[in-house]
Amino acid sequence: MTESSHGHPGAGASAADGVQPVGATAEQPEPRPRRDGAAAGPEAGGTITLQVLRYRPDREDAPYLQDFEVPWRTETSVLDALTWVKDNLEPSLTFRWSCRMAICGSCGFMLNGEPKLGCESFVRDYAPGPLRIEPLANHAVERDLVVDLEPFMASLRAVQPYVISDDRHPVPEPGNRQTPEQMVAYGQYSQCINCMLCYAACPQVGLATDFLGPAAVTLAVRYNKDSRDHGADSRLPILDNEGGIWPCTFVGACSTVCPKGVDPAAAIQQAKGATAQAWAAEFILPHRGEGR
Amino acid sequence: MRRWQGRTNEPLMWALFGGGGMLAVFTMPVLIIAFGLLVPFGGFGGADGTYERMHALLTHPLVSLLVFLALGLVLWHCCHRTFHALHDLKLHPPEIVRSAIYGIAMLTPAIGYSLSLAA
Amino acid sequence: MSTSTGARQEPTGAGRTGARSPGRMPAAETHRRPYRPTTKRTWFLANREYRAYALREVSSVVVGFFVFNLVVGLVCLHRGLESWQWWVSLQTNPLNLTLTVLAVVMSLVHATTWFQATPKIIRIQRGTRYVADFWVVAQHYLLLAVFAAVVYFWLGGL
Amino acid sequence: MQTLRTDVAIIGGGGAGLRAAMAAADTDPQLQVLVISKVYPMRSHTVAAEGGSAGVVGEDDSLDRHFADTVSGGDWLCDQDVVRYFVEHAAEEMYQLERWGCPWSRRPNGEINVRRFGGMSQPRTWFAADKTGFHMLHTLFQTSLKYPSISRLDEHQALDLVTSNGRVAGVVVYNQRDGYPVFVEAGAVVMATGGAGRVYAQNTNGSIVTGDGMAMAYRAGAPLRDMEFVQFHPTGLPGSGILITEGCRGEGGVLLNKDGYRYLQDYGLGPETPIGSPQNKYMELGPRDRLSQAFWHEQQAGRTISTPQGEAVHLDLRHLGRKYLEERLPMICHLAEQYVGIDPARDPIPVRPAVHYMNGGIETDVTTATSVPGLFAVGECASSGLHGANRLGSNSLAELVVLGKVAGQQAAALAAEDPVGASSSLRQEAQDIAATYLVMMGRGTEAPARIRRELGEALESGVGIFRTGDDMAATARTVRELKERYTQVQVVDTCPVYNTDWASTIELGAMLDVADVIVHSALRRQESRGSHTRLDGFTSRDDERFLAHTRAHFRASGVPEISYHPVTITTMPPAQRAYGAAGKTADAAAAPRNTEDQGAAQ
Ligand SMILES: Cc1cc2nc3c(=O)[nH]c(=O)nc-3n(C[C@H](O)[C@H](O)[C@H](O)COP(=O)(O)OP(=O)(O)OC[C@H]3O[C@@H](n4cnc5c(N)ncnc54)[C@H](O)[C@@H]3O)c2cc1C
Ligand code: SF4
Ligand code: F3S
Ligand code: FES
Repeated sequence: MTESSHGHPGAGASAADGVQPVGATAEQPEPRPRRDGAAAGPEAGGTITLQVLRYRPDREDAPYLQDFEVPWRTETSVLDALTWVKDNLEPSLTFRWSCRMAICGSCGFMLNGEPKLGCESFVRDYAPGPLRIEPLANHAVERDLVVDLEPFMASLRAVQPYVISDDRHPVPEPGNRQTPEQMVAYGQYSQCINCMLCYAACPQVGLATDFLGPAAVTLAVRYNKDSRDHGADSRLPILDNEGGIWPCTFVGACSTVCPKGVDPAAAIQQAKGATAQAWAAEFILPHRGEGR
Repeated sequence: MRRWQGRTNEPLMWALFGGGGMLAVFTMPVLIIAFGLLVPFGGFGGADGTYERMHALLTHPLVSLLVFLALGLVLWHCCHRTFHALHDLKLHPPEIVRSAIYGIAMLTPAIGYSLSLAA
Repeated sequence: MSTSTGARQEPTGAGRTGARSPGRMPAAETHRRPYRPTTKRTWFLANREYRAYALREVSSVVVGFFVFNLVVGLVCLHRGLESWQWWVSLQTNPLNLTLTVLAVVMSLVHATTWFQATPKIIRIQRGTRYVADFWVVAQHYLLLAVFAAVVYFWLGGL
Repeated sequence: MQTLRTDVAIIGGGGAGLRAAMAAADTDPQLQVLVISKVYPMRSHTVAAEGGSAGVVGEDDSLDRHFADTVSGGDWLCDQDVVRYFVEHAAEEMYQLERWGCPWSRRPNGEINVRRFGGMSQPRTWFAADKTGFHMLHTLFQTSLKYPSISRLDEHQALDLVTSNGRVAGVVVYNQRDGYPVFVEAGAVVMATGGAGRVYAQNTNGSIVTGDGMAMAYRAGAPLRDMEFVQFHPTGLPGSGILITEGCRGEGGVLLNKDGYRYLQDYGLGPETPIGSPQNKYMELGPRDRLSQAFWHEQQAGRTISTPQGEAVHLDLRHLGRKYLEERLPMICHLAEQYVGIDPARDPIPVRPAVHYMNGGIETDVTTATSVPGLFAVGECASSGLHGANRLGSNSLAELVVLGKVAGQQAAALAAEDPVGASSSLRQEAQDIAATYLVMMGRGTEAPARIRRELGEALESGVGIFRTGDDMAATARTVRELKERYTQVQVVDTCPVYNTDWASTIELGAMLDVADVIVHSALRRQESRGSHTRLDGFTSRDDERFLAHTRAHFRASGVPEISYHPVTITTMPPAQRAYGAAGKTADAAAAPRNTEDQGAAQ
């Protein structure tokens, strides 16, 4: 597999049946709304070199960077640019995306080494380039920009992310009352879109393979702090665990990169505090929590 | 105390770490400037002057105990971070190293206090 | 494409009677060959934020050394004036002094990073808003100032 | 080929699929329930829904009103038995979500808060700030993890249904992660694959909304119903189509043309309501089809604003103030800032209509059963009869859970009483199906991206907001031609894992089938009703000939077979559909059984 030059990618698969993908002469990317109104800057544009990490498990033993020359305009997002490459230059380039409005959490990539949502990052901010696009750090790479999410899905399930009620707190019919004040207690932590940027940012995720990780812990805290939930005791053994919250050393990068302002770093430190309190409570009342 | 697979004593370690940190940030900058710079360079008069004032208060066994405990707590905080820093360096130290590091935090004030009592 | 292998898999779950752990179905065969990048030992130099973190952690070590120094000083204090004078003069030793200056800087790093971080743990809710971080941090600085004043007046003999 | 056996297979992990899964598991905990989704469930497009979900609560509202709003909103093409069932169970399902932890927005005393929505005569839209779909989906997904009997096949793309003697017996799926096909044998299959908005060039939908399930059911013999009714949302961002929720107008946002004039008053939606006091069913709170049509007229008259991405009008939220905007519409503020560089507290947002929702879909009855035994359908891929010719905002999310629950229960009941046994002939059939798709890898000459682009443009021009026979016929020809080219479609990629080149080409196949049905259904409907509006002589509703559902049957070769069947009308006979001042009089005349509370209607 030769590394292809600008505008001449994809020597591999397509060569087999003699068909080359459309070259760099192909259409401009789909237009997007430009910055407009008061915040409008000058209409910009040009071309940029994307250096995209390629890894196909059936072909390569190790990843490499492939260059693509891509036209852009003010409103071209990084996701648009990748889609343009897929449609016009290299159909085998693989990445996840769906909503293109920063809510489904599919399109996390490392952009010049920083975890970002592709649909919410704009090429204009990386011009004149080159822009390096790699799969999220601290994840196994399945193919190109697609990473393995199964470990996260396991963590997600492990933290019991659902309302747990108990005999002493029957669920009222038809529903609970919850004041806006009570909602604030967990509201921020319920905004997570599972985009995994925080996992890519957190060095401890890379160092401790069994760390639950920022988003999963945050979800546990989200339910623990919900006035309708009574499951904190049940979640304690998952959090207060070698691979639970303790690998976190409060680096704080998770919160810096979070595109939704969730602040997982805060959630984890609060979980540590709550866990220490639970520990102390059990120390004083050794039978607390048993038999439930 | 409930037990479960994977449970650690980390809540205690962390609580002490947090307590020590809290104490450290309010006191250490002041203590370092005061005892590392001002006292030696005569900011509060000669060494005998400071000796007078400090000796009067700090040699009381109870006060002395509290002070050593406080210093121990701060040291705990520092050792806790040192231990985790080893982990950050991808050195995954064996139990013995861990015991040694936290041991420093416990033994230093203990030895200090016994020596003081002996003095 | 060698996707469909001849080997016919027996059903994993047996429907109504079959008990199987929930979650994702087990993979029977796979073409996966994930590439697993590893974290470099020097990861903490990679960006500003990591470097700041590393500095914060190192600052504790330096502060720890000074605590050690203080313990020695305290013992000397107990042992009498002469010992104390020895310890005080030890502080002016160039090596010790260098360490002290470093400790001053590091203790400030240590304190300020801690102050920045505490509002994350201590969240004071008032109605539907949180008390601004500023107030929590300000409170911390106030406490630091109070302690400084106490020590100053005590050592100054006032 | 790997074969998995399950009792209930649910294709789709969006709101509808997850609700169905939980209902099936609740109905009979002994049953194995399997949720198959081509993306991780929390990526499903339900996540993008912003505004809210309808359910009658409180003294001032009544089920009859919700019923009447829905039926008139759907221009009387709704099956009224379904509407009745729906309105009676909507609030109950909203409360169910509440008990599962959905963070519904509240009043200061802790009770549920509701907002106004277009076409609804009362505030009855439950909302979770402006991320209602996000919170509903995550609540459903997270709660589903509680059930030991629910398993999932994430990132598994369903290819086709497998039938045995006319009964659905399973589905062939492709495991993207591991890279091989799987035959899922099931006692009952629930289709919950969502809409097909991606067939149009400008749409509010995510990349996965490609009508796969509609096409699969259609090919398996289930008719697609009322597919000509494609809803345009009046307020998408020009270019990207990203949705600016109707909730903005519910909160008091106004639409202005280039002269700063609230043009809706010229289109039967007036009189102008004072800024800051929106009124249900007036002006900006009229139904979506009317608002989109008004835009079209303004554009024809040259009164729209030119932006580099095409014509637009202004959605003005400035009078709401920054604090209120940040509390009620935080995501909108963020989207506007990110994607058009607008601060809604300071500048109006440029918006234009974009395809949003498929009112039609796989035909089902009130039990969500399709006409193919063993197959159920629910959610946007289905045509339950609820939405008629035009869906009201916030009825769709509610439908997902109300009918999702029904689908789960029905499928569980069927799977329990009539389990289909495995047979080797079925497995062979499954293997053959898989093979027809797998051979596509590494073959062909026609670039799929180009076909996709041309398809989107063809639909925009032929079956857009306004339609004429000529344009529709031209689009029908284009679609045919694209289908022809698709037989030579090129898939460059041959890698077995995460082959998105191949997967999206299969989706394109589904889009072509769905588009074909849309155009042919539209061509035959010689009237204007709801979101199907013609300019060529058929400009009004024709209840004589077309108070009927369009039904499209698959034919292996040639165009879809179109037929009609009657609409179920129970208590609310067809009347004139009117909004604004005219609506007030019309409502009083038309509404069923609820005369006692008409006085407070507006
Ligand atoms: C931007 C936007 C805003 C909206 N706002 C509102 C609102 O405020 N109120 C309201 O009532 N409605 C709203 N709607 C409409 C409503 O959100 C959708 O109709 C509804 O969410 C559809 O849900 P669903 O479960 O049917 O499908 P989806 O959520 O789209 O889920 C489809 C599922 O099927 C799976 N799938 C599809 N094809 C395959 C295949 N081949 N193989 C395997 N799996 C497959 C997908 O992976 C996915 O899990 C909005 C829609 C949009 C686009
Ligand atoms: S916490 Fe933030 S960064 Fe992490 S997964 Fe959730 S939304 Fe993404
Ligand atoms: S970056 Fe990692 S170490 Fe903790 S604070 Fe965030 S999880
Ligand atoms: S595509 Fe959904 S978050 Fe970017």
